[in-house]
Amino acid sequence: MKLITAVLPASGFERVHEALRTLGIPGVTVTTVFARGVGRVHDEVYRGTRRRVELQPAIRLDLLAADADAADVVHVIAVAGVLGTVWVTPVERAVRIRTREWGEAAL
Amino acid sequence: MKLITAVLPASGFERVHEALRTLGIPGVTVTTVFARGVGRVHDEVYRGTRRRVELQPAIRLDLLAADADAADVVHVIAVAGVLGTVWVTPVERAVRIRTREWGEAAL
Amino acid sequence: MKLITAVLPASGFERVHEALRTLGIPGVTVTTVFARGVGRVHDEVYRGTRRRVELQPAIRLDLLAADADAADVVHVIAVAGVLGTVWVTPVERAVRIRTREWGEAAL
Amino acid sequence: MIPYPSWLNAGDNTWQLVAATLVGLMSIPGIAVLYAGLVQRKWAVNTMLMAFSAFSIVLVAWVLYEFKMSFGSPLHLGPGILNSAVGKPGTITSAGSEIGKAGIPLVSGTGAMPDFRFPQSTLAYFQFAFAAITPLLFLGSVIGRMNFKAWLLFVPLWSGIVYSVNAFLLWGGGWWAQAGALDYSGGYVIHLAAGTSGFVAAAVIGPRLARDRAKAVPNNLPMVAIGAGILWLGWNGFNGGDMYFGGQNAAAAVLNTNLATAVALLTWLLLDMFAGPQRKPTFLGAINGMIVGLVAITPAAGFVTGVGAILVGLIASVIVWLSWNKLGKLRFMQKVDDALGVVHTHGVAGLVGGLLVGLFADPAMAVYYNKDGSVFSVAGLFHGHAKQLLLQLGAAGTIIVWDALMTFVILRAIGLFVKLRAPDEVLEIGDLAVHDEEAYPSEEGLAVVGASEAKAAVVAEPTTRPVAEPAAEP
Amino acid sequence: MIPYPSWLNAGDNTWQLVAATLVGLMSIPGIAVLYAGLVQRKWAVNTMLMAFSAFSIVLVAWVLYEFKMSFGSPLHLGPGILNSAVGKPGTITSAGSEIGKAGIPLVSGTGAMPDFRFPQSTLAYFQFAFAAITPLLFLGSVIGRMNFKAWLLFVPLWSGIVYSVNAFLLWGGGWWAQAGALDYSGGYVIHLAAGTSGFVAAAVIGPRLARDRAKAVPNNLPMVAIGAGILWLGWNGFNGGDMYFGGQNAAAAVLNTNLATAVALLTWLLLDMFAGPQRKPTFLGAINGMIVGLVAITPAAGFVTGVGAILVGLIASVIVWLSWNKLGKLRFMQKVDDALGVVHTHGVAGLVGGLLVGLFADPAMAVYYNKDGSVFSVAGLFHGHAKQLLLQLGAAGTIIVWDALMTFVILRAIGLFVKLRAPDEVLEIGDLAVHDEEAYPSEEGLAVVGASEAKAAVVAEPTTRPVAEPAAEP
Amino acid sequence: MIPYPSWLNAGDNTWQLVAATLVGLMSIPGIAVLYAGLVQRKWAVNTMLMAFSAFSIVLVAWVLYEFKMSFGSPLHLGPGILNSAVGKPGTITSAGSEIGKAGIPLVSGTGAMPDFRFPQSTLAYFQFAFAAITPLLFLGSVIGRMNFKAWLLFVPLWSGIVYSVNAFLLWGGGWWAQAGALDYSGGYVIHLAAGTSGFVAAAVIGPRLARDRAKAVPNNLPMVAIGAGILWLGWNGFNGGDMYFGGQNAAAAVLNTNLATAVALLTWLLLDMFAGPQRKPTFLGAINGMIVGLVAITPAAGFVTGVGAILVGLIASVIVWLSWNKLGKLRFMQKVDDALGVVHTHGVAGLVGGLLVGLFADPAMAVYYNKDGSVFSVAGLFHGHAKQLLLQLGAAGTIIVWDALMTFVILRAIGLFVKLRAPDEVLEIGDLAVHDEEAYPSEEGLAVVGASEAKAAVVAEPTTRPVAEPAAEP
Ligand SMILES: Nc1ncnc2c1ncn2[C@@H]1O[C@H](COP(=O)(O)OP(=O)(O)O)[C@@H](O)[C@H]1O
Ligand SMILES: Nc1ncnc2c1ncn2[C@@H]1O[C@H](COP(=O)(O)OP(=O)(O)O)[C@@H](O)[C@H]1O
Ligand SMILES: Nc1ncnc2c1ncn2[C@@H]1O[C@H](COP(=O)(O)OP(=O)(O)O)[C@@H](O)[C@H]1O
Repeated sequence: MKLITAVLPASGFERVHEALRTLGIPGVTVTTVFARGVGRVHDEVYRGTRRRVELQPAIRLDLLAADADAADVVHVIAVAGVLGTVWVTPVERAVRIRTREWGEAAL
Repeated sequence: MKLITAVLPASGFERVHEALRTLGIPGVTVTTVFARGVGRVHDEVYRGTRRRVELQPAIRLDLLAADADAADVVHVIAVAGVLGTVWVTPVERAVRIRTREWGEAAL
Repeated sequence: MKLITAVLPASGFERVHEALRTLGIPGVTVTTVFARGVGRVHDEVYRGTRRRVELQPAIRLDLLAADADAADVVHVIAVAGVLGTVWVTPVERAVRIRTREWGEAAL
Repeated sequence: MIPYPSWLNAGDNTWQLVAATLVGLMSIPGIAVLYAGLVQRKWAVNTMLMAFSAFSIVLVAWVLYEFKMSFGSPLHLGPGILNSAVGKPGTITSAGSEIGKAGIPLVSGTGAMPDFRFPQSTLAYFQFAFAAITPLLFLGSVIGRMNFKAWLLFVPLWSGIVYSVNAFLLWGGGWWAQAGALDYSGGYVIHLAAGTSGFVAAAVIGPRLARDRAKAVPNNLPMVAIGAGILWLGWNGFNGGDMYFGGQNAAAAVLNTNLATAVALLTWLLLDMFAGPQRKPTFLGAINGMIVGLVAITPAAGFVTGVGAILVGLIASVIVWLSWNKLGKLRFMQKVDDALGVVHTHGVAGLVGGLLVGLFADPAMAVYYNKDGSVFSVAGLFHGHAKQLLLQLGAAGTIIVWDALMTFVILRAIGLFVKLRAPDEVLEIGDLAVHDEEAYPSEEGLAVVGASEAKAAVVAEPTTRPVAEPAAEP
Repeated sequence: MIPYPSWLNAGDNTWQLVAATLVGLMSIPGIAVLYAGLVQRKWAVNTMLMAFSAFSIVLVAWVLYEFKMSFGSPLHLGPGILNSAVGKPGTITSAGSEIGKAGIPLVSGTGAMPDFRFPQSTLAYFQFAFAAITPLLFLGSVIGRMNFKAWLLFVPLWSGIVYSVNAFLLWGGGWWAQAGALDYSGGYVIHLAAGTSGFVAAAVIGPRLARDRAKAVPNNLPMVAIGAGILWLGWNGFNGGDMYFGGQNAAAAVLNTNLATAVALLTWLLLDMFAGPQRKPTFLGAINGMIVGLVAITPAAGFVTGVGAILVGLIASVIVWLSWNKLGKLRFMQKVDDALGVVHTHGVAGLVGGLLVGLFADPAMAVYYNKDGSVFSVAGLFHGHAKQLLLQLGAAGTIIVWDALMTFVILRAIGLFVKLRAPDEVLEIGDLAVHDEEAYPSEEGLAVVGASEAKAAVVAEPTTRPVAEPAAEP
Repeated sequence: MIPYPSWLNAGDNTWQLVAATLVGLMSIPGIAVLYAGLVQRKWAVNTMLMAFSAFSIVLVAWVLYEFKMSFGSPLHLGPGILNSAVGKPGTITSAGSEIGKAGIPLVSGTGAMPDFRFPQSTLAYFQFAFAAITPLLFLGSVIGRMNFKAWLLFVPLWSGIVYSVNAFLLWGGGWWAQAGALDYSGGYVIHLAAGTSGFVAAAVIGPRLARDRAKAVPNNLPMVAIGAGILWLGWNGFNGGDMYFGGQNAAAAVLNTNLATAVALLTWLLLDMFAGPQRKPTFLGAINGMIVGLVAITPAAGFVTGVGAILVGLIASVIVWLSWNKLGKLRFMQKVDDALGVVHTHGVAGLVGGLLVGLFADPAMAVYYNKDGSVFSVAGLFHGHAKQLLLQLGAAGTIIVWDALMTFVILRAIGLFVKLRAPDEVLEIGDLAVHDEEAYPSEEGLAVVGASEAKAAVVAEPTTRPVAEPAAEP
């Protein structure tokens, strides 16, 4: 089983999320994060004092996938997205608490 | 060493957190995330315009555990929780910055 | 490739971030989390009712590094930081969406 | 051509309308956002909607039957207090009752006060503002679990049955007014009433969810500051308007009100700093002190001197601080979930203020003047009129018993038809379950889904790629 | 020494200044924060700055040319309506026009009303507050895409060309006033005008980004409550001030305004609960109802009795609820992106209110009195004066046509020099792109970087280690 | 029976009380939330509590000794200015001093102005509102590090020693008033004083933490808008009340105030757009401009014509914009951490406004009238009275020197007993350390722990499982 994590610009996130739904991925955990390169670097100026804001709000997406599906999911995200990064880490086991299902059945 | 990640409904989180404390787990990192299936799917209606909110606020819990303890921790979480998902990923090394302790001593 | 995750007190974060920039690490994902031990345990008292707040706001930092660099990055974080924890997990593959670069080229 | 009849004085009419507007602002947005900031985030919308709708309901009830019940001709229901406990219901929606000269049958023309110098619509609107704020105050006792429909029924019933009797007895020339009990502008009629009814209602309706009680932190203190500031300054109209003229007593009432409030705020602040459990000054403590001062001076505002006002502020703040921090922690009091502590800051404070009138009322504080130059004023125990304290006690007892009893009866009666509490699964969620709205909506939740019709547009939106592209340049 | 001349009455002057201040508060902060809370978070700053700057621009235009165009001597442009459609432009910045007695050439001294009892600066400031709120109202139609510079140009042009004609025709003694059309305090001049112009402007400028329209949820409902509360009570000045005296009709107008508003709020609430798609009471629905009540009673406030006010509130709320929930969902209406629905809550409500004056105006509601004791008042269809309804229709038609046309022309003209819309990449980002500011700035973003000069200091700050250290003790 | 004595005019009394209430609202909630929105999130509660407590402290000081020091009989301390620099301290809490006719010994009955038409409590309350807002203004200079206890001591001392002298010299009939220096409603007494004292206090107390200065972004711009809107419209009372009557000059002062403010806001906006570093209109810039306009017109409001008001707004806005953006960036100015820049928007703006009175004061602007029909008014350099400019300079110098010196002395004296700064580890944390409260409390932190007594209940709560269950159905 794999954990696929993607950091995406907020504005491009809908497309990716939609694509994943089409693929039939039900569970996904979404976190709002700050990242670089996902938006225009800009300044904020309050009362004449300028401050550079290099990290922009972004969306982090974590989802578990069976080993066999992982490559597909990454591909889908990479195609649907415009900017951002995706990475894959190995998962040793997963449990869906409600049903107490283990392993890939828990997805 | 393992990283155990759980995504739980906000309302069930206290029970899990309490159970972990009883187990003597000191360190835990808590993130507020959005997840599906952890709350009732509902609509928000502002000024007559209805919008479906499928992802509800949830709590993500990350904690490091020694290889030997990982199964217990997962079990505790699964028993104390009602809904949500838990998964386990391998960790290669960990450092507690204050003491510069490495490995399982850092937990 | 490795994923290096650090949980740091908000006030010490600038130093670590600055150190990483000096090291030339461009991409980093920052999440605001709640953690224990990263700040003073304090009480909040509203209208005479006291409540203990044991988890303080903290900063979580995720960054991908090539296998060869991982140890250095961890070292830099541990030296620049004052409190907090760092851990390293293996990553199987990474993609930079814009360029479709795979693997370490994506960093 | 002249703009208005000769009995009308534009200065007095203006003062009264301004005072009424200030009292209105105390409710909307004052109390609405004060309470919205104090409740849990998940109940802010519910709280505000209850406030806005109660304000509206009371006005409709007021013009249709309640004003006449509070300030009209007495309904003779029996001997003694029953002979003049409430007025005959009736409407005030005709042209005549809007532009004719104001009058209260049992008060005007009896020599108890000078003739009004403004029209009936001014009197009706001014008094409406008081009637409206009362349910909003005790809303603080029942938020976080009361069924919204039950609220919509409770307000007109409570206002018609309970408030109108309070007002008639003390202000409409009813039994207690005839006996000589005093309430300058509502320490009893409004605040003691709100504290009592709120506490009983909280008991009848039952507590919030245990989880909510444990986690009930406020959500927005600057919002509380806005409400508190409007309350304080709005109280210039609340107490300043009850002389019914823009005269010297109105000005003294305003100054005294501010003085008692300042003293009470500072007293609470210092108690928190030097006697409180955490020995720290707190903003919400100061606001509690402020409210206590405002409430306690209300029955006394124009009857006492500046010294009296300082003492009222000091004494009330100490007593309510103890009531809040000691009495309120007792097991007995904890059983009743008076969510925002209205029983302390309004009930106890109003009662203390009302009794202190019986001590401090100073005959040198002229309310009106007789033609011969002598003054109309009142005296308390410290100025040789011990009976006043008894009168104040008696009136307080009447209000407490009547309000507690009828609040209980009305709620039980409503409970026969409508659930008083929202179901637990609704309480778990709060605003979103009751109103499909939340206080601080986030687009993040939606970014994640989007409205179904809109989704296609968004996903296919052609601007996404080109717009995002330049961001990647550096 | 005397403080003021004998033609001046301090009571009336005070009422008028207070009324003006209340109307001013409705704009700033009222509308500014009502709208700031209702728009998407990313547009809150832009919305507020547009409100504050329009308020300022209108005042400058007002004293330099617009007051005279609205209330000065007529400019004879031709026959019929052209003979008295607008006044001659001129300034009112001299000492004489500030402290001299107020006057409207075509109205004062013609026997249409009593002499003013306050100075010209009072009249000018009072009427300014109305002129200023009008662009702020239709700002709700165009937020989220209008180019800020275009707004700065649009406001003085629209106010000078459109608003002054509206005001002159109905209030400055112009053609429709002479014919007998009625608008107590701006149902047509202000609200119908705002609804019409806002809708046309929204059409000309084009819709917001599709993504924004889909995700446009409000960001702060307590902020909306503050704005709404100030609007409601501020309306006491809005409608109470238009008798120009602190008299009986002012008081009746205040009571009627509140009554219609309460009824309209409750009507919308009940419609939402029992006929709405989700069958739930909503806070923003209640606020919509409130605004509809306020707007609909505006043209009628002092002309109708309490019964009339209740009917106006009821009828207007039902009609606008239908307009909002049914008409507004039609494909045709969806094409024009009237962001906050100003065309419904102000346009339709103002029109309905104006027409209902033609039905309910009651001659028993004295506005002024003649020396012989007879009253000056007006009558509608239900009181035997059918023609009034026609007059109301005619005036409405004039306003709609003129305002729609000129709004279109002015915007097209501005569009020749300045882009009416901000570019799409700016719209994607919102406040941060337009103003380098956001509504709720977060230090997290900055913690992450820090200002360049400051960074060195921060990173090197010697306190960091020792201060953080004790935190690790437990 | 009559409501009030014949020397009292309800219109004038109402105007004065309303003006006082408006000024009170400017402090609470106005300044409190304006500053709470502008400071870092971690200091919002501290800022608000400092505002509410200072407001209270000043009132207590005011009635116990300060009013008499500002407006009572002179204390003869020596020759020249010392002969009439401050009044004899005394209380105003007796019945007589509340309901008796108002009077200022050195002014009333000297022919300098007409007799007051309201009671002493009105005068005392009105002037209190000015005394109270002054420390709130310079609070903006010292937030983010001042020890709360030191603040509680500083306010009554500063108010008693510094403010009362300022007020006596210019308004209480003191030396500068006798010499002919003018300050219509506090450009010097309040704003120049606040700017000067704030700057000195910021220097004495020392800067905020370097990390805080670097990251000090505002936290809530809509909150700022609320405060700003209340300030603007509240200023109608601030400047409108200083004629002490509801007359023509009050109305002119109101119009001029708004006019100067509108011009100053637009000037700053345009400077930001066309000369600012980022060439963008900013909301907080506009608010700065607004405050500058309000402050600068304050000393001039009823003395200048509309043209004068426009020029005051324009000139002051340009000068303060330069002061803010150029002077303020100099190393020297950066050393003193005047957190919200009070020295620019109040100090410089008040000074510029005061000097411009010496240029623009127009004798045609009647303040009062003599019985013979001639007017009482004042003239500046451009109207042939060059000496006025010198008087204005002299008075400004006196205020600056006295206020700077005494602020320094008072703080050093307090510093002997109490730390002026909170310790660094407290500053690191902010509100939570000082008050155990934060501005926007989050339940997330608590969800995580819960109160110890409550925890058992929560964990064991039987509803959790069943309630959560249905959520899993789909
Ligand atoms: N494959 C997954 N990857 C990431 N997160 C997941 C995954 N499956 C579940 N989750 C997280 O756990 C939450 C609950 O999971 P779900 O399987 O829907 O539980 P249930 O079936 O009990 O409702 C999801 O909303 C999601 O946040
Ligand atoms: N086992 C763990 N799993 C997940 N997060 C951890 C773990 N141990 C520590 N952390 C994170 O790091 C933070 C600081 O760790 P801690 O070991 O308490 O450091 P210190 O002992 O220096 O205070 C914790 O609050 C937590 O968020
Ligand atoms: N090495 C990394 N570790 C963690 N997150 C990363 C890493 N590289 C990129 N990211 C995340 O993805 C975002 C976009 O990545 P980036 O490589 O800058 O994309 P692009 O070059 O297309 O702008 C970054 O802001 C960061 O949040």
